[in-house]
Order: sequence, then C-alpha cells, then structure tokens
Amino acid sequence: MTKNLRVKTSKFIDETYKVSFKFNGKTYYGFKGDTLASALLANDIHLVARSFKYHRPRGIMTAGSEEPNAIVQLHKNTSRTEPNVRATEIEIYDGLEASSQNCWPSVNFDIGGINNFLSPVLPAGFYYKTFMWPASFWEKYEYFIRKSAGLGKSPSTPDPDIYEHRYIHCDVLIIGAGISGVMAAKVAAKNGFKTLLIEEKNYLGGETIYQDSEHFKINNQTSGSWLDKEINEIKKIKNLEIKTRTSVAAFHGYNFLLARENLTDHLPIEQRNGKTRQRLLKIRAKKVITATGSLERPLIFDNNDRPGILLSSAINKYASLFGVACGEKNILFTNNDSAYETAANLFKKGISIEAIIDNREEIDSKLIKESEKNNIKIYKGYTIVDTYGYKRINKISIMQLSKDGQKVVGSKILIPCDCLGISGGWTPSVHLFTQSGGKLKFRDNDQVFIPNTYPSDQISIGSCNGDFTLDEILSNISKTLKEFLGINKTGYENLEVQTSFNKSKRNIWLLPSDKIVGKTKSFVDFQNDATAKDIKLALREGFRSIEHVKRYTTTGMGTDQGKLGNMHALGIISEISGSKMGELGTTTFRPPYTPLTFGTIVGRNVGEYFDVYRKTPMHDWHVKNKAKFENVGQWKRAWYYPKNNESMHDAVQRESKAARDSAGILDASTLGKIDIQGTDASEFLNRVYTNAWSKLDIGKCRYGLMLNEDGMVYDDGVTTRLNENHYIMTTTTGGAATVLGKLEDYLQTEWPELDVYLTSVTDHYATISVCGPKSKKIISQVIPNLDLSDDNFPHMSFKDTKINEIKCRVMRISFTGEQSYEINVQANYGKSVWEKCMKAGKEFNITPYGTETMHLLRAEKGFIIVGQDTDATMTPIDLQMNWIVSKKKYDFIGKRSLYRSDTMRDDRKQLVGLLTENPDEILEEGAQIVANFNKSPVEMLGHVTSSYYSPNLKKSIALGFVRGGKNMMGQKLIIPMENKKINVTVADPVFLDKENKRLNA
Amino acid sequence: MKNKYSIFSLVKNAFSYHENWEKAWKDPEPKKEYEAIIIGGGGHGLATAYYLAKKHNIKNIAVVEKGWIGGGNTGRNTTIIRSNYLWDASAGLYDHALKIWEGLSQELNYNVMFSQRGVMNLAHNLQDVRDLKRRTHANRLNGIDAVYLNTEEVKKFCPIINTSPDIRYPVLGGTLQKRAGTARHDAVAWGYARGADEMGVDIIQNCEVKGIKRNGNNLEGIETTKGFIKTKKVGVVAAGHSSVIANMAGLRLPLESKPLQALVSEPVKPVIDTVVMSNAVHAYVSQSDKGELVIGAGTDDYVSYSQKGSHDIVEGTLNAILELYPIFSRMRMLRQWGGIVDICPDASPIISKTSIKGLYFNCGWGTGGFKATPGSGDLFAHTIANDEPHKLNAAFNLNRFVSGDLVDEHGAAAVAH
Amino acid sequence: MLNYSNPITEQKSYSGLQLKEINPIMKLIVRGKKREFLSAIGQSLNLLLPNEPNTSTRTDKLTALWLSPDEWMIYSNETSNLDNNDYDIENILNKKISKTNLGAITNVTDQFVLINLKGDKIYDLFETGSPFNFNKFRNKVGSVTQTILAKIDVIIQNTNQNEVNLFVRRSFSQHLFSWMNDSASRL
Amino acid sequence: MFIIHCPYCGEREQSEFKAGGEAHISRPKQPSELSDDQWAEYLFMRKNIKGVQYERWVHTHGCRKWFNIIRDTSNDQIQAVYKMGEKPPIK
Repeated sequence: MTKNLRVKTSKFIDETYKVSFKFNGKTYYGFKGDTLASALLANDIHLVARSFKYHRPRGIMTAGSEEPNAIVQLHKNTSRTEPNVRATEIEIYDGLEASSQNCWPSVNFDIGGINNFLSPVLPAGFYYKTFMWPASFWEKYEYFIRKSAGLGKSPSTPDPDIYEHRYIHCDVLIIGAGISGVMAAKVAAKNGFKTLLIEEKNYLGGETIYQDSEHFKINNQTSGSWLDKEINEIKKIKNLEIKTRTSVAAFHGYNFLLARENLTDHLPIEQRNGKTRQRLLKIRAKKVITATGSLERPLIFDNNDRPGILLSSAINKYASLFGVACGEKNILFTNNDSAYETAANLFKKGISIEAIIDNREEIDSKLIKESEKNNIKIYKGYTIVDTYGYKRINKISIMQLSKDGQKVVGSKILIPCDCLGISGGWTPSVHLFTQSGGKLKFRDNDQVFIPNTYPSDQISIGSCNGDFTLDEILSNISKTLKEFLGINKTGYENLEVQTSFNKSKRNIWLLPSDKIVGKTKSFVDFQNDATAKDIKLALREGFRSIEHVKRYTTTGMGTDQGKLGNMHALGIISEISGSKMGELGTTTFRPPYTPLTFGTIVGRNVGEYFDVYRKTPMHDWHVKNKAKFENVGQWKRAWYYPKNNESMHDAVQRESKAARDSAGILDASTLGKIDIQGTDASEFLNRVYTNAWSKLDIGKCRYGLMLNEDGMVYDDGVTTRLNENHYIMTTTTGGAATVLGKLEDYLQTEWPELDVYLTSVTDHYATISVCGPKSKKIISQVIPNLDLSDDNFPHMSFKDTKINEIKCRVMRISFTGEQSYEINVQANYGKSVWEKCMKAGKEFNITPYGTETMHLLRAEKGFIIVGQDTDATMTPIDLQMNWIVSKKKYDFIGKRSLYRSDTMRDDRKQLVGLLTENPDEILEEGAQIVANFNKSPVEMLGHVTSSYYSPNLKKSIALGFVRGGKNMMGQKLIIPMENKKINVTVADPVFLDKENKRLNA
Repeated sequence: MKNKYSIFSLVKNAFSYHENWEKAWKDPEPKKEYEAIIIGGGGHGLATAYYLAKKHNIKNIAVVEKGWIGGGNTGRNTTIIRSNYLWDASAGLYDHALKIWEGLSQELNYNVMFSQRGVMNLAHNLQDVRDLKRRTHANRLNGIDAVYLNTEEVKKFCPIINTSPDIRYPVLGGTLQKRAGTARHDAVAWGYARGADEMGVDIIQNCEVKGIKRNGNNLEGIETTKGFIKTKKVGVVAAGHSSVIANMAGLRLPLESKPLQALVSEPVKPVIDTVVMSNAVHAYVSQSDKGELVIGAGTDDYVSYSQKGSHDIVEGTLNAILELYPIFSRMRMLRQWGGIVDICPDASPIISKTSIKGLYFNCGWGTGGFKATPGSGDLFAHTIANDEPHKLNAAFNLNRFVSGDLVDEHGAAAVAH
Repeated sequence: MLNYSNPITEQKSYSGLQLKEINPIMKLIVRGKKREFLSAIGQSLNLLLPNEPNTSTRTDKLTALWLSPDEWMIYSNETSNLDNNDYDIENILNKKISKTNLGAITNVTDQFVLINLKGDKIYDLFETGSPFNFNKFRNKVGSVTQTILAKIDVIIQNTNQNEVNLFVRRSFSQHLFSWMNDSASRL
Repeated sequence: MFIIHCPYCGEREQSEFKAGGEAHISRPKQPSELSDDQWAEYLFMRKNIKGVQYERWVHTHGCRKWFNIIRDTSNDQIQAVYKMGEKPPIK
C-alpha cells in the first residue's frame, strides 16, 4: 500500500479531478495539474530510473526541465511511444502510461546494477584504454557496449501525430513568464509594442507565484498575490500574445528564435487525433527580453545521487505548488539562505524537518531566525560526508568543516531521514543568451556567470541576469526596461518591496570528505555518472580545457545537457588546477535548450509535402493513361506507358518502334524556356553559347551548348529567333532555374551594358512533340491551314499559327532524328491540343512515349543528355562536338578554360559509341571500360553512360567515355562485370541515319 | 616509454584509485627552433606530426594549435569513414587511409573505436542509380569492397528505411561498403597526440599563429602568440582557417570556408546498425555507441567562420530523415552545432607543396576530411619530409587548378533531360 | 474549339477563408529601364507603373504590380474570353514598346495561376509557411510582395481588407493549392 | 538566418536569397591574353577572408537582382548593402 503524501490543497491542483495513470504497469492516481513527478512523489515513489553507466538507482531530483534522473518512456510499444521524457515536465492525463528505462528486468532489480560494483575499473575514458585485444574483437565488445548504452527505446512505427510551423514577427519577445517576464510584458505591450510572451510551464508567474510569505511583500501584499493580479491584468492586453507550454529552443543570430509550442501532450491519447501535436514557432523579434530565471545548484559530496535527494527548491515547489511532501523526515543541506525559505514553507504545511545542515559558520537573517524559532536543528559549519540507503536515502553522515573549508574535522554524526534537500545557490540560465552569441562575465562574490555583452538588440532581466532577490529584481527592472525600450515610464517606479534574504554564501564546489576523492562517488553529471574523481583523473592525464574534460568524462553530454552540473565541473577544474573561474571559459551551450522533437522541426514537410512536385498541363492525361512517372528534379515526368502488364522493357521497345515507324508523341513541357528580348540579344547569345548566333535568320532555330567558366559542358538546348531582337531559349528540364540564374548573373554583374531582358516562360507553354514519318500528316490535320511543305517550313524553323483561334507556335526541331513538330501552346489549352493530336494520329498508331523512349531514340542518333552523358568534367571537345565551338568568336563563357594544358590533352576521355560483340547483350549504364587486365590495379579507360537495346537497329547500342577514344574507332575493349567480361567495339556514336535523311522523310 | 593501456593497467590503477595515471601528453612551452612545425592540432595535423616523427625520423617537431587539440572539425564531424570514391586518385587516397584505420587502435595503443559497420549510399532517381553503379564498378576494379544493392537488399541491410515505392523520392537502390564505418572522433586526436608526444613532438596548445615569416621564397619561421619560432618547414593543416594562414604567407588558395552543421538525438537503445547516406535528399545518419543518432546536415552557400549555420539547412536535413525513417518523428534533437569546412571547387583536397619553399598545405577536405585522417597525415608527412608528394597524393596538387586536371568528386553534377 | 483546362477546378471554403482560382486572366511581364519606357506604357494603357517597391497601381481594367526596378506584371481585372488568346493590350504594347526597342513585353497568362483568397484567416495561413513579415502588408491595400510560401515562389497582392491575389507558377499551383488547403483545414 | 536588406525590396529573410561568393572579381575583358596561372587566379583563387568581406548576393525569391554586401564573416554581422556597380559605402 503506497502512502498518500498530499499535504494541503493547492490552488494550482484541481483535487476534484482525479487522474489515473500507470507507472511500470501499476495504476496510481494523481490530480489534474500534477506532473508525473509530483504525482509519483504524492504516491511516495522516488525510485524511477537507473543511471546511464553504473545503473545506480535514481529518483526525482528537480521540478523542471533541468531534471537529469527521472526520465521515462511513455506508452511503450505503441505508435505514440516516446523515450527519455522528463517526469518533471510531463503533465499527467487519464491513461498516461510511463515506464522506467535502461533497466532489466525492472527498475527495482536491475542486472545492469553490477556496473556499480565494477566501477573501480570503469573510470572516465576507460574504453579508450581497453577493448583493443584481440584486434578483431572490438566489434564484439562494441555490441555489448551499444546494448547497454542508450536510454529509452526509439519508436518502431510511424508517428500518428501531426506538426505545424508558424512564423511570428514581433516587436518584443519576452522569454520566461516569471515575475520579471510578466512585468516586462506588461510594460512593452502597454507601450504599444507588438509583444510575445513565452513560458515553458502551463502557468504564468514562475517561482514567485507560489511565494506566500510575510517575508516577501510587494506594495504590502505577498509577492505571490501581487503577481497574480499583474498576470490577470496582462491577459487582457490586446497586442500581447501569451504562449504557455512553449519552450524557446534556440536563439540564433539576428534575433531569430525557435520555440516549441506544445498543444496536445497533456491530453488523453484519445483526444489527440486530428489535432496538431506541436507547433514550431519561428520568431523574428526586433527586441528580445530574456527572463529565463535561474536554476538551483546541487552540492557535490559522496553519494549525492540517491533517490530521495532533491534540490531544496524542488521540495519547496512540490509542497507549495503541488501540495506534495517529498518525505516525512526531511533534511536540508545548504550553503545559502534559500533552503530556509523551503524550511519555512514546509513547516507551515506541517511537513517535518529533522535538521538543516549549513556549511556556513556565521549566519543571520530573518528566515534563519524563523527556522530556529520553529525548533529546527541547524548544524552550522557542517557538511555531509556520505549518504546511505540503496533505493532510497535513509540516513546521512555529517562532519564539521575546517575553517578554510578544505577538509572535515571532528567526528561523524549520523542522522536518519527519508528525503534530503540540497541547495548550492543559484546559476543564472544564460543558455539562450550565449546561444545568441552573447559573452559572459564571471561575478566572483557569488561565483556566477552573468551576461556581459549582447550581440543583438536584446537584454537579460531578473535572475538570469544575476539579480536573485526580489528587491534587486524589482529595483533594476524599471530602469533597464526604460532604457531598452526607449520609454519614459514603466509604472513600476515606486514599488514598495519587503524582503528577507541574506546574500551570504559559502561556495565550495567539491565538498571535502573523510575519504580520498578516488574512493568517493560525488556525482557532478548525474545522468552520465560523471563524478568529481573522473574530472580529477582527466586533469591528471593532461586534459586541461573544459571542452576536453567534458568530452573525456562525458560531463554535460546527457539529455539535460549539464544544466545542473556544468558549473561544478568548471569549479572543480578551477579548484584543482588553480586557474581562475573567469579565465577558464565555459563550454558552449548548444541549441536546443531542451530537446526538440524531429517531427516539430519538420512540421508539415512530410509525406506529400516533403518536396514540391511540379506537373505539366497534360499530367492528368498521363495518369489516366497509366503512365509510370520518373522524378526529374521536382517534375513528375511520364517515364513510359505500359499496356496490359507490359514490362518496362517491352513498353519502351514498342514506343520506340512506333516513333520511328509511324508516329510518337511526347510531353516536352518540362524543358526550360526563357524569353530573351533586347537590342543586344544576339550579342548576349554569342557570349553564353559556344557557337555563333548573329547570323541566325529570323524564324530559324539552332542548337546551342553552354559551358561553365571552367570549360565544362553545363547545359544545352534549342534557341529560336522570333524576331530581330527576340529569341526563345530552351534549356534542360533540370537546368532551367540554374541556367536562368546564371544568365541573369552575367547580365547584371558582368555585362550591365547589354540591353537584354530575360523572362521565364516555362510554365506558360504546354509543349507537345509529335515525331515520326507520319508526324506531318498528323499535324496537318490538327492545324489544317498551316503550310507544312519542307520549303515553307523546313527543319530547324518555326511558325506562329492558330489552332481554333488559339495562338500557338510550332517548331520543327528534332531530338529523335525523326521528322518532328513541337507545338507550343498556352498551357491551359495544352491538354486539348494533345488530345487533338491523339485523335488525329489514331489512324497512324500515334503512340505516347515517355522519357525512357526519348532517351533510347536520341541515343540511336548519338545525341547527348547533359547530366547523363556528361558529369561536369567534359568539354565539348571531349564530346567530339568540335563543330559547335566557334573558333571565330573572341570570347564566350568557358572558352579560355578549353585552352589550358590539361583540357587540351588528346588523351582525355572522349565520347564514343560502343557495340557489343553479342548484339543482344545490353551493357549496364555505369559499367567501366578497360583495354586489358595485365596491369594491377586495372586501368579504367572510361565508362558506359547510356545503353539500350535498339528495336530499330535490332541490336544493343551504347554511348560511353573512353580515354583517347576518338582515335580508337573499331578497336576492341572489354566491359568487366562482376561475373563476366563483355567484349565491345568502339564505334561512331551516331548509330542510325548518319545522313539525317529521316528528318525530311 | 609511456605506460601501455590495457585492461590490466586499468585493474592495476583501480587499486590506487586511478591516482597514478600519467599525462597523455605534456604541455610544453615552444622552443626557439624546430625542424618542422605543423600548424593546426586537429586529427590531420597530429597525425602528420606522428608520422613525421615515426617514419621520417624528424624528431624536433612542434604542433601549434590556436585552441585545444581536436577542437575543430575533428571534434565536430559525424565520423563516417569510407573509401568508395569514384576516381582512381581519390580511391587510392581514401583506401590508403582506411587500411591504416583498420589497425590504428593497436598502432596507437588507444582505442579509436573504429567500427566497420558498413556505409550504405542510397539512390533516389535514375541518374543516382547510374552514378552509384558507375562508382561501384570503379571501386571493384580498384579493389575496394563496394557492392550495388537493389531496393530489397537495402531494406534487408537496414530494415528501418522506408522503401515504399510511393514516397516522394523512393529508394531505387544503393551501394554498400562493408569495410566502411565510424570511429570515435576525439580518440583519434588524443591517440595521435599521445603517440606523437611519446616520440618527442611538442604539442603547443593555445598558441595562435599570427604571421609567416619568409625571406623571398624561403621560409624563416612563424610568429605566434607565444613568440617567434624559427623553422624551415611548415605544414599547414588548418582546415577552415587555411586561407587565413595562406593570406599571412601572401598566397591565395582555391578555397571557400563554409558552415557545415550536424546534430545528435537523445540516446536510445540500438536502432540502426550501419551508416546510411543519401545525397539526393541530403541526409545521413548513424548511431553512436552511446545511442545517439548522429545526423549530418549540409553546408550553407556563404563564407563564414562563425561556426554557425542557418536553421533552414538543419530543417531540410530532418525533413529528409523523416522521409526515409518515419519512425524517428518522435525522437528529439539533443544538440546541434556547426563547423567550418574549407571546400575546393572540385570537392577534392589539396596535399601539396606551394610556391614558397618549405611551406606545405593540407586542406580543402570539405565535408569529408575525418575519414582520411591517418592517410592524410601519412602522405602529408611524406610530402614534407621529402619535399615531394607521395604517388598517392600527387594528383592532389595545387597546380591542378591551373592546368585543369581536376579530381571532380561532386558526383553527378546535374539532373537534366 | 479547344477545351480550356485550368489547373485548379475546385473552390474551397473554410471558416474565415475561401480559396479559388480566377481565370482566364491576361498577364504580361513588362520590362524596361528607360524613362521613355515608363511614359510609353503610361500613354498606351493610361496606367502608371508603380515605381515604389512592393506596391501596385490600378485602373478599371488593369492592375500593375511592382516586381523589381525594371520589371512589372500587368494583369487584367476582368476575365477574358476562353476561345481567344489574342490580347489587345499585348498587341498595343508590342507595337509601342517591343517594336520601338524601349523594353520587353512577355505574355505570361498561363505562366502564372491567380489564386484569390478571402477571409480573416489569410495571414494565419501565410504564417504557417512564409518567412515574409506581413505585419505592415496586411494593413496596406495595394501592397505587393514576392516571397516564398511552402517553399514555392509566389507573388502576393493585398487587393482589399482580408482579400489577396496570389500568383504562382502553373506547374507548382496544384501542389501549393493542396498545401494551402491542408493548412487551412487546421487553422 | 540573417535578415538581409535587399536594396530594392527592403528587409527580407535570408531564405529568399542566395550567396554568390566574393565580390569585385571582374571577369577579365580579354581572357585569351591571360596565362593559365592568371586565368586560374580569376577562376578559382579566393581571398576567403575571416573578417570583413565584400560579397555578392542575389534576391532569388524576390526581385532576382544581384547586389553586394559587406559582412564580417567571423560573426556574420552585415555592415552594409550596396547595388551592383556602386562603390562600397564603407571601407
């Protein structure tokens, strides 16, 4: 039977709403408003997890996102399972199921616990020093290491939840809605700034909202009730947007921040369907006010990690906010006054405190007096030297500190307890500030890093800026905000503040013990089991920088990213090495502040929306006619059109044959089209293509090759002269955007004197290419009034015409070697024209063909495809296209590079045709080509770039690159496959109709 | 002679509560003069010093490091090691490195955790298939253990990949190099440092180079924050900062230094037991021994030394990760960071002499230098010691940018037709 | 007669948001740098091209959007006839601008799809996928921006309080429309 | 993610832009007169400055105009923006 440790109704908990949940298979109850941690503590459960390395029993240690120990798996073996969830963050809901991780068979009895006994031989970095013999065994060792590492389990099925993004542009962003953040939000919003206030918890007011003590008053009200009124007021301000359950993950340069808004994680599973789970806020703020507060520090002593040991502030919060006592016999251990606030609150709630251990000798404040008045035994100048109890703390031993704090003296006193609260003072939460590029300074008197220089328009206020007491916070805030926001009044100028807090603190990073450090386990990083002696070992071995020590000992590398222990690691290094804290530097705090779900970062960019798809105007027709599609860049292109379960090979053979025997039709709309106008258009083309353009007649088309400035082939296509100063250029499908970008670049930056305008018209046109011996007949039916005679409309020319009153342009150009007509019509009429062609072509067996057949047909003609037959290492000379490189032109892009010593060499790889000895054998694209096997390694001469079985030639054909290939015509070469060698002969790359008779047939 | 690391030394030291371990490397002040100085205490620089001392009998060597050793790209990369490169020159270089990796832990007596869990490269479009097949054929003929896998074989080797044909960029196939894998990045730097230190190399940290002193074409020494140090040979292995050092010597390099980002998830129990890379949708992932998913993102397109990149790059990478591994949607990013990578126009490195006698550069590794660390150090040491490149790095000279004989490893440049 | 197949056939309606394509709308890209170019356009069309960035001008018949210092889009306010794509405005400008070498006129009627959005949730929708800061834009009728929405280039014009015209390249339009509907269904 | 002040469209997110490398490297007017070394200098060699760098950017997803930026590459702070053909506003 578990105990009920609820002490007092809290206004933050709805005790009328009982919530049932399961932990490690057993059902428990909590109340609406509880976190999993508070509900477990109310049921007297402390042991919730095992540590990473030693599998030591661990309990709940904090009440927030800094929790290192109490991490659990939610809903295991379901699609909504989630590993490594902090029990201190998750709000309970009906049906919540949580289980302990990293333990087997159970958290109570964990076989891995044996590591704790092996720990003497497992010091920091032990794995660098062993597992090396025998050499081949590392992977066997590693198998077990991997199995025992890791914490929770990855989901194994896709995520049923959905995520979303939202861009927010605001004037002022305030991070953190503690007392400072709430005040700042009110001031900013009331002064007309578009303001956004973000809070990671589900309530506003931070730690002050439950501060209910006569020691802390504002304008004669308790600080909590004063703040409550302020909160009610800001909720009504129109230009203030408040986001709770929202955690700022990253603070990037230029005030760009990412925050995760949690929308459904607190709801029962069945209420989540169809709702957005989390939203990633992408925030651009003109000004940022960081009010992220501070985290209480633990104290570092032997066995400071047992279940039942919590931060003192967490014990206070569990009592004051959740109405839960963490134990029945409590002890507090502190080096500053804040533990006495916990003591006062616990006392008020009737929770017993056995003793307070204070490592300071001389102390005096109203708070301390109150504890004394309440007859709490205070051990002044003492420290804890050890704790006892395996799965729950049951007693501590304390000793007196020497005057200098370096060692312990006197005799041990044992004190029984079931809960220990520790307080080592406070560390400002400067994570986001440093992420943004802010630089810190070290404040010696209380040993904290605080913001020093700001890299952008931002400010830190409250305890994240090192103002820890209410009076400090309130007196600084008004001044800071006036200056930062450029305003005259905040309305907070004359607050009356009453506080009782002695700022004295005795900071000892590693508390002395009666044992040598090597015999202790004083945890610095609780999750990763990094101890003070590990840090000492690292220093002993020559690791000096904090980054080295961190990496060698894994301190700060856990899921909590060292929020609790990093300062102590630094402090211990400083104490041991004798260097000053301020000079050691800090480790870099890397984003995100708290771990960020991948799904949230991705938002809706999954599945259908992973990447844009582009469709041609005839896309629906292709779908209806069962085309298979190929991804080409972002385009969906018809690949081939299988008929009645045809294989791809059969479909392509059929399509290819039809295109040469009668007629084929291709959707070529994806080719890039650029409208080029201006009085210097011809000159411009002269500069960007390798061949000459000035003399191209109006109405004619010409093929052009474009190089990069390094001389390598970049793109190709046909350009048509529409008018004296007007051309239309086509580019490859994949190259369209980059070609236009490159041309604009030259035009704007190198040749601004040219009068040329470029406009993309790719999407304006549907492009329908009809080819084959019957193409002329088909086009004459589709466009009856167009004179298609070869005299009027020869190859490489165009005509403007109309199809039923709709203007269009027909080009007679060919990528297949067949007579072809390419109709370019406004896109919204494209499907209709396509259907008209299909209808007219029916009697000629017009056959739609896709990209695969197009590739085959052009390969028969030896035409290259940029990107398939080229790979950015081929010059036009390598392609044996010398004919297209103008010798007369003074310059064009890439020309100079063709004349470098290595680009002029004769033994470069050149494009050739390849014929297999066995005409039925089809080469594999990508296969390598060799001449002989005598050398080792085998010298590779080149590779096969394109290969097909040609139904028209009834043999296999291929294109490829061969070193010195242009002089090897007829020579025999070998294609070495894994299990055979294929004999090939170097051939002319033009396999079919070298005389181009078919173009006019 | 340093104490040998082993399970026995661990047990022995346990009895003295690990209070008697000696320093892995000393912390010397610079001498007045060295026979050779290596600028840059990353993996490549430390390996260079190690092999200079070990194989070329140069003992009076210093490694000067601006920050702490291994703190640059060595400690920031995603630790992928493979040698399945297309061109002969690259395959030779990277496989040389891979062979050293295979015995490196024993050689250094430092467990670098080289784990040959295989590297798979995925194809997502027809051109990817051609390119990967081309590479696999070339690898096979170069004696590199790469094989081509069809979609089912990809799925079998890594079952968590979404190989559905209905996704936006379906997996059409892939290649696998089984000898490839990952290693522990810090250990590589520390292992080489310990080894070099043992042979008398001075590893000088927190020592920033401020100038290169030369008399005409002859090198005289380097100016540092710890004073002038005389030397006749300087090997620069400064990665992202190579151009900064080159500018000091009055040289210009064909480099641009750009942000490259990576991230890890929270640690989970083993879920992916290999390395999977995908160029077309740009994502690569493996799982560290600690259990974190290690995910590499791409580079930004601008020069930056800020060690920060843009969020769009990280977001784009995770988009791709969830496209291929939808089960990771609820996993969480624990940490992200950036490095500065020096990129050559042909995506291949430079291990070369320069126009200044005695000044050598090892740079331009771009996004993939970690895998080459031991080979790069070995070949650079050879180049420095002999004032001549080894045949394995001869192609990676600076002159290739003048003559046009580039080693273009961008892979397929464009998607066209 | 040719059939007309515009890409987006459905009109969609959500609480606070309606989306539909408007067609056929004649659209031209006009480009020029010279002062004579601007005055020739003004005289020919009785329309002043906006020279202030990110703005638009309009007459009864036509609207002009600023796209860059030497580039504007002119579109007709009324839909045109489906059976004919010979546009008077284009012919006039070809004569007055292209023929006289003052600048360039390019017909982009089907290059861009015009999607009209109405309702008070327009900007909530945009915020889910555009990095552009709409804070000022939404309060200034006539504002124009070229930016990214769902990784797609778009031109957006504030035509009225809670009404915008969005122009997107045709090949992207179905993807974008689907994306916008998915987003709208969650607002 | 920077905010870049496009000299034509005003302040926009970095995602609307593309970087184009070092500025003020003019394409040689007479490439054929250059030695291989000089051509390589133009083609490949870059200052790659750590510190204040002059560079080119283009507003790809906006007005498509190229312009120059002065940016400190050590911390990514943009110091000035100016149009193509203009003199840098700060030295």
